[in-house]
Amino acid sequence: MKLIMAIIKPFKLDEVQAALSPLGIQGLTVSEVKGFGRQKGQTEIYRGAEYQVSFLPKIKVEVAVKAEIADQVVEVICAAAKTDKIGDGKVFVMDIQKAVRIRTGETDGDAL
Amino acid sequence: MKLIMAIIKPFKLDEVQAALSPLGIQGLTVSEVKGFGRQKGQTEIYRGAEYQVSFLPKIKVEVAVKAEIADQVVEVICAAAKTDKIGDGKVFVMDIQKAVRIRTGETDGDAL
Amino acid sequence: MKLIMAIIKPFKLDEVQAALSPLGIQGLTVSEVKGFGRQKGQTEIYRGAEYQVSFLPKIKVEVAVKAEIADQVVEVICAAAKTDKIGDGKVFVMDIQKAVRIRTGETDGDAL
Amino acid sequence: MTKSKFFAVGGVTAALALGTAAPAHAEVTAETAFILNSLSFLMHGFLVMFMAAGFCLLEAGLVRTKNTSMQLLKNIAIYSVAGIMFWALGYNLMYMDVNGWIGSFMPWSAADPAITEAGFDAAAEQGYAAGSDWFFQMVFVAATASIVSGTVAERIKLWPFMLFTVVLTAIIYPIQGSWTWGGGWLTEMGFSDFAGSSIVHSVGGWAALAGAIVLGARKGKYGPDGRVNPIPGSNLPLATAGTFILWLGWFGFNGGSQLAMGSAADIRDIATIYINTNLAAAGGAVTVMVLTQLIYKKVDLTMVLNGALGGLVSITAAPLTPEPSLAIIIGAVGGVLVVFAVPFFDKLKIDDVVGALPVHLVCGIWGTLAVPLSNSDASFVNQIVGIAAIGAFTFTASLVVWLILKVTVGIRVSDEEEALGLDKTELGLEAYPEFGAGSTGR
Amino acid sequence: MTKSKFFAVGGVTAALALGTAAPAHAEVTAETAFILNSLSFLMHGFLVMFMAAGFCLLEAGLVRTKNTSMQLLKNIAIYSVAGIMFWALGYNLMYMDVNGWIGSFMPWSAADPAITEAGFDAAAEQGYAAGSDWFFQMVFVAATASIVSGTVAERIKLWPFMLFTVVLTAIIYPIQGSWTWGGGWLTEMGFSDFAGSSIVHSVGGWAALAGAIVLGARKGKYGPDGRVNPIPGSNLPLATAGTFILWLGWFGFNGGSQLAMGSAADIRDIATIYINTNLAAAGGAVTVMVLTQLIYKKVDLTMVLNGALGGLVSITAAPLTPEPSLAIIIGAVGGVLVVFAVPFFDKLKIDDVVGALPVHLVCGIWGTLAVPLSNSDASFVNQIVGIAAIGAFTFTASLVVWLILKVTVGIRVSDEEEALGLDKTELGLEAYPEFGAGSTGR
Amino acid sequence: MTKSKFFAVGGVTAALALGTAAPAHAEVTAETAFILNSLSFLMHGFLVMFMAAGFCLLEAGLVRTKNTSMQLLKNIAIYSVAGIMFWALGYNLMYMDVNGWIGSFMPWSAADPAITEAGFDAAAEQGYAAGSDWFFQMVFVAATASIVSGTVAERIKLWPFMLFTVVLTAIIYPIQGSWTWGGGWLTEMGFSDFAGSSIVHSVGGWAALAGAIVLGARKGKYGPDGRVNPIPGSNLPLATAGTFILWLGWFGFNGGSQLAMGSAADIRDIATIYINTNLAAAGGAVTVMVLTQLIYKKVDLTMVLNGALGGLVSITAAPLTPEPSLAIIIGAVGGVLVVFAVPFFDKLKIDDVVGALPVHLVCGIWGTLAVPLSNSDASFVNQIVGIAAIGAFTFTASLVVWLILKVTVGIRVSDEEEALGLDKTELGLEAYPEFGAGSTGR
Ligand SMILES: Nc1ncnc2c1ncn2[C@@H]1O[C@H](COP(=O)(O)OP(=O)(O)O)[C@@H](O)[C@H]1O
Ligand SMILES: Nc1ncnc2c1ncn2[C@@H]1O[C@H](COP(=O)(O)OP(=O)(O)O)[C@@H](O)[C@H]1O
Ligand SMILES: Nc1ncnc2c1ncn2[C@@H]1O[C@H](COP(=O)(O)OP(=O)(O)O)[C@@H](O)[C@H]1O
Repeated sequence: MKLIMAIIKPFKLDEVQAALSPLGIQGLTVSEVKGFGRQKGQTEIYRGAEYQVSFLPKIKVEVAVKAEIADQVVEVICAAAKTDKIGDGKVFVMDIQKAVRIRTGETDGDAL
Repeated sequence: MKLIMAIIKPFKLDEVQAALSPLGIQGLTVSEVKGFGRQKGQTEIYRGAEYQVSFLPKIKVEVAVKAEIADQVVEVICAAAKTDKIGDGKVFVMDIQKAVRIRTGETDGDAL
Repeated sequence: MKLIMAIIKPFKLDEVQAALSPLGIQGLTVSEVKGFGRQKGQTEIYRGAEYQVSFLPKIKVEVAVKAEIADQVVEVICAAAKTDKIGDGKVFVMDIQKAVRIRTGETDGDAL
Repeated sequence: MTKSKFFAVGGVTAALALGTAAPAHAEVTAETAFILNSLSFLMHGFLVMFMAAGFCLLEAGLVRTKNTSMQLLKNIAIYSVAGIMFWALGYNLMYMDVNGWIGSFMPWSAADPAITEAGFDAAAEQGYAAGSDWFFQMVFVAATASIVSGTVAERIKLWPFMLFTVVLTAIIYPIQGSWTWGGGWLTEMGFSDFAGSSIVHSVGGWAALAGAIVLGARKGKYGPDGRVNPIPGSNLPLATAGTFILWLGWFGFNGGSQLAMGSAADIRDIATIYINTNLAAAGGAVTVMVLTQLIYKKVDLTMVLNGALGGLVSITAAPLTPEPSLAIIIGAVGGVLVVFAVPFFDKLKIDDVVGALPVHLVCGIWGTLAVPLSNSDASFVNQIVGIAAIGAFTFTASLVVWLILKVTVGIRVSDEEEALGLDKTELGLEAYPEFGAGSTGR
Repeated sequence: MTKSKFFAVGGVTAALALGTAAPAHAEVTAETAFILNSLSFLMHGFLVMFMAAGFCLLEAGLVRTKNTSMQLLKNIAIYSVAGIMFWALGYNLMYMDVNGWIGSFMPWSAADPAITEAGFDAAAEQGYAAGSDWFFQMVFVAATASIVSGTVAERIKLWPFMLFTVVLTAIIYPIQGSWTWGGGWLTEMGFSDFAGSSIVHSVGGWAALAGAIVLGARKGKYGPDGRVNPIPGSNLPLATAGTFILWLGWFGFNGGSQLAMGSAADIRDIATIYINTNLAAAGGAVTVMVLTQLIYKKVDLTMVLNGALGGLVSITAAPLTPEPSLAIIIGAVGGVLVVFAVPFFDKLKIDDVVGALPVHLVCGIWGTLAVPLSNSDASFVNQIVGIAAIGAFTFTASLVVWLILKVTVGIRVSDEEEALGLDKTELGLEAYPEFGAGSTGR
Repeated sequence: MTKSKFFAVGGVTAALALGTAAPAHAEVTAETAFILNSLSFLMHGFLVMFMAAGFCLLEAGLVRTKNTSMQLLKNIAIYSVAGIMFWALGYNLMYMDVNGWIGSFMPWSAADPAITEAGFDAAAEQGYAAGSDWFFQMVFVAATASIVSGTVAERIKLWPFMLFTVVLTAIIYPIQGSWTWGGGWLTEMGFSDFAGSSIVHSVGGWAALAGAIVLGARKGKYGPDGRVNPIPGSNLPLATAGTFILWLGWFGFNGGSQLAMGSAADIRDIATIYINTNLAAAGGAVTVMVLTQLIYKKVDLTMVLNGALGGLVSITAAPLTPEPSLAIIIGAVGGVLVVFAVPFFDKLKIDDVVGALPVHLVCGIWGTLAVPLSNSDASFVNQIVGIAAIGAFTFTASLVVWLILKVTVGIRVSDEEEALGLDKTELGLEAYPEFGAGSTGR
């Protein structure tokens, strides 16, 4: 199994989630994060002093999937999250050794 | 070493934490996340219009442990977090190559 | 590639970020977490009743880097985040199988 | 007698008349009456002024976090601009030498013939300080403008909105106001609107409706299939605090519209107005609680807030004449209207962020229509003519202004700006920069 | 002289008497006095009305995020219901033809004999507009009901709570109120409670105490070992804003209870009341600051807020007669009581979410007991009899109502609903939907 | 005539004089005037009291989340302490037997010669209840103290700050106040400051300036290279609500400073004051909107709030005499000053968290200087002497007190405490414990 962790623009969440359904993905976990990257925040002025907003709001999506569909999931996420503008984010793929569904005790593939 | 990442119901956090102490686990890290899954949120009505709450509040617990107790830790978490109702969450286990305690520079097993 | 996950004290974030620039690291992702560990929160009193604050605010920094600089990055983070007081936090290193930059589709090393 | 703002210094006249007939020391002297009448304007005026804060918090609580700073800014700007424009133009257009349809074009200047070098002259024509009346009328126009900002929130550009506010407060509101409170043709005809269910509230509603139509709905509010996607307000304590402040301010709004406090009869009337105002609001709130429980199985706090305000707007056209029981009923009907009008406007895809149309437009019309129920001097026909005339003029004039603004400077931010929120794109300032910034998926 | 609400239109009478004896033009005419007395009711009444907002924000700030919307809703609902019930039943039960123990069962209807067809009749029996008095009394009963909602927060069902509010405002409060302010047996006996330390505040406290006992503590508040687990309030700016609003409103609460403003002596007394009210609140707040610093090594803001309110409640039974220094002391003792009563109720496992019992019940009793310190017409024995009678009646009646509600419709939400929060389960509406939703571990 | 608080019971005198000359029943009787004058103090006084809540919310909204509880606590503590100290010492030091430079050392005690056993005595020297005046003056001193807390926020220790407040309200403010409003040497010289642009606002500003200098800037506010690092306020709805409350309270602040309401001329003047106060605030707010748009390409809400307040402070020295157009201009200049003074103080590395120096100090000076523009009794030279004398005394005295506190008990928290936030380290209580706690990187 793989854990796919995607950092995306916040307003793209609904599209990403919608795009994953057809692949049979029934669950995912989302958190609010701040991203620092090539995309620079606007220079803002507060009470006459300029400052650079370096951390921008992003959404982190974590979804555990069977290894065989991992590549496809990554592609789908990228397609859905893309705006072609800087700051669209990244997708990282990691190994999961084990997964358990707490309610039933099912493990691995069945737990997802 | 293993990183155990558990997505649980928020009100189960205290019980999970309490259950881990006897195993000698002295640290863990918690974040607020929103989960999408089989458990559907209530249908709510706001100003006369219905909507589905699809993201439900969950807590993500991350705890790094020595490989040998990983299975036990997973079991304990599952037992403590279980309500037998849909939406109880998942536990994922991943490999950690290296761990460092920032304060002392201790590494790996000693760092946990 | 490696995913380096550091749990640090919140007010150390700016220093950690500044220390990483010289290594050519151009992006990282940050989240607010609560940490439970050896560092105990103050005993607080609210309306005449004592309680222990067991979860303390921490910042989680996640940064994906090429494997060859992983050790160096860990060292730099530790140096920048250190206050020598309990609760300075941990750094964990994990494997990443794959990384994609959503905007361009670049993968792995190029995606970071 | 129809209580129009133009004629209603009856209390003073009564006191003066009494001055000669009544037993010594029972009556109010002319100067004391002058003071008390003016005090009523000032005291009730500062209560109405506080309604600006009420509108501000109500609206700031019902928009999303990312548009909150903008909503705050617009509300303090509205109140500021309204005051300046009403001085520069509005007051005299509404009250000075009204020829039936319009007053004069010139800034207001205070003049108090009653106070001469030799002291107070009881024979001078007015029973109150001119400035106190100006102050009281000024805070009313600010209320009208505040209504608009709630409806068009979360997608309108700042400066075009401010331009609309200038026109509304300097020209549109005063012109229609002159027809009734300025002693113009509607008053002559017999139209009755004691404190402004139509003249203030539905006027704000009509201007807002025109704006909402020209502007279009927020992105994502209505699905392609006609589905309504609720967009919950971000801070309900703010919205509730705003509602309580508005409720408080309404004692000034309706009570001060008695326009006199210098006789026993006047203060008795003001007391009655307070009571009816309060009972109508209570009736509106309780009705919405019960109705939303019955219809939706859950009470909707935001609708209850709207319900209290709907009750207040409903009683505003005739807060003096109803019995307490009728006041409760008038407010309760307002509550019912709110419950049904909110989804109704959604069905029309008219996106009204804070519910200003149900509250101010719909209940404003209802309140004006309800006047004959308790006031035999009013007739349904006259009321309908007044409602229609005011509505037609205000809606048309507003529509023209909105359209001109749309084709010239543009009134709506880009889709991306809307997605990011006006706070970041228009102001560069978050309302709560330390949390809530990257709220999930919104 | 004991200042009871029933007798205290002395100012007017005095002015009228003066009317014949004093030098010409020095006195206040009867009609002017009528206006000023009524104005006092209305102005002070709107200040007390605003206390509803104060209670609302205070309570909304001291509950957890997940129960905030519910607390907002309950507070606006209480104020609405109280107004309607006091019209439908309460006022006449309290003030109309009181036979010593109870008044009449019928809705209130305004009647102002003082104002006849022929104008103002100085010989008519009342010195103020009947409606202004009704308004002032109505806002008092709303305050009583608001006290209860804070104590029983975070676990009570909405509708049973509303039913209790109906009974409290329509029946329980008015009946005991008739004993003193309605001129009943307690007034005859010589019990003195100027503005309601007992009649309003401890009555709210007794009703809340009964509710808290029947309802039980919030889950997790008390550990099995008797440990108290603090549950911090979620929004202290709201709680502080609420406290300031209550403090402001208290000038109306105590100042208006002079019941007259139509003579120099009355306005002087009102000024004294303002001063003492303010100093007692200040004394309470400062005392709690110092005490919590000494005892706990840290100042507890929520206790300081309670301390200011405790000072206010303490002075309420006699805000006119103390010297400034005594007012500070009375308030300071109130502060001390708050500091010790908060943990005391926790020791009894009586879970009072906002500290309403220490503030309103304990300080209400203290304030009533303290009357003889400055008022030689009052005696400790009479005060104790009054406190006990009011307490016994209110507590018993409330207990019965709560128990009936418990066994019939049930008053407490399920454990799961409590864990999820009332906002989601009872209202389906979060107070801050964009953040704070899934707050760590709560 | 220069309207000093000392002399300005002209209305009453006028009315009394009139009493003999004017036609029967046209004038106000002495007792009625007494009531109305006192009522003005009380009503306007409660509005000013509410400003304490305004300052509290404004400041709580402009600090970071981690220092919010502390700011709330300090504001309620200031208001409490100010009231007690002004009774214990301040009032008599300011108003009792002022020898030109200072009054008497003793607690205030009410005495109302006007009301004797025999009733109201029109010949007694004062035209109002002594207590009503005390109340009104007391709320002013609280405002002065509130100004300081905003500037020194986020780094000062609680108790040393409270000690400073004690000295400021008991000694520093009253002494300089005696020079003008106590009838001392500045009044004799011809200095004019109607409602306290200098006496209240710039005094607060000077005390704050001394504090900011002794205390130093917040860590991280100024980079080593002289860079200014903005530290955004955490809750702009609170800050905006606070500003609206201050605006409301200002009608009391300026209107009540007429010191009389017992004649037609007085109420006319109060009306004029309300109008000018409102227009100046509007002028300030609108000017800042336009200016920040032009200079920074984005409107800065926090500056607009400061601008409205700057306009209010600017008009405070002469709210009665300007024409409406001049009032707008005076306020607008206040707005311009705010826009340029905010970065100016930053350039000097004087860290003023909420902008109290631009608003209260700079605009206070400007407002005092502007008096001769509309008031021919005032001269620029006299105004400058007054500004300088008040400034020199207040700044020096404050500096000494701050320095003594610094070297004895210490006034600043440790760097670590500052980083963690005062709420946790000094109070052990978070303002919003369920969210915002570990805000990113701050
Ligand atoms: N090396 C990295 N490790 C972790 N997160 C990263 C890394 N680089 C970028 N990110 C995340 O991706 C987001 C987008 O990256 P950025 O460089 O701004 O633009 P782009 O996605 O177009 O390359 C950042 O805001 C950050 O959250
Ligand atoms: N494939 C997945 N990857 C990541 N998180 C998941 C995945 N599936 C479920 N989750 C998380 O687990 C939570 C519970 O899952 P859900 O399907 O609702 O019920 P259950 O735990 O009973 O299977 C979800 O809210 C989500 O946070
Ligand atoms: N085993 C663990 N797994 C995950 N996070 C941990 C673990 N142990 C500690 N942490 C995190 O590191 C933080 C600091 O740990 P703590 O034991 O308090 O002090 P120190 O860093 O000095 O060892 C904790 O607050 C927690 O967030």
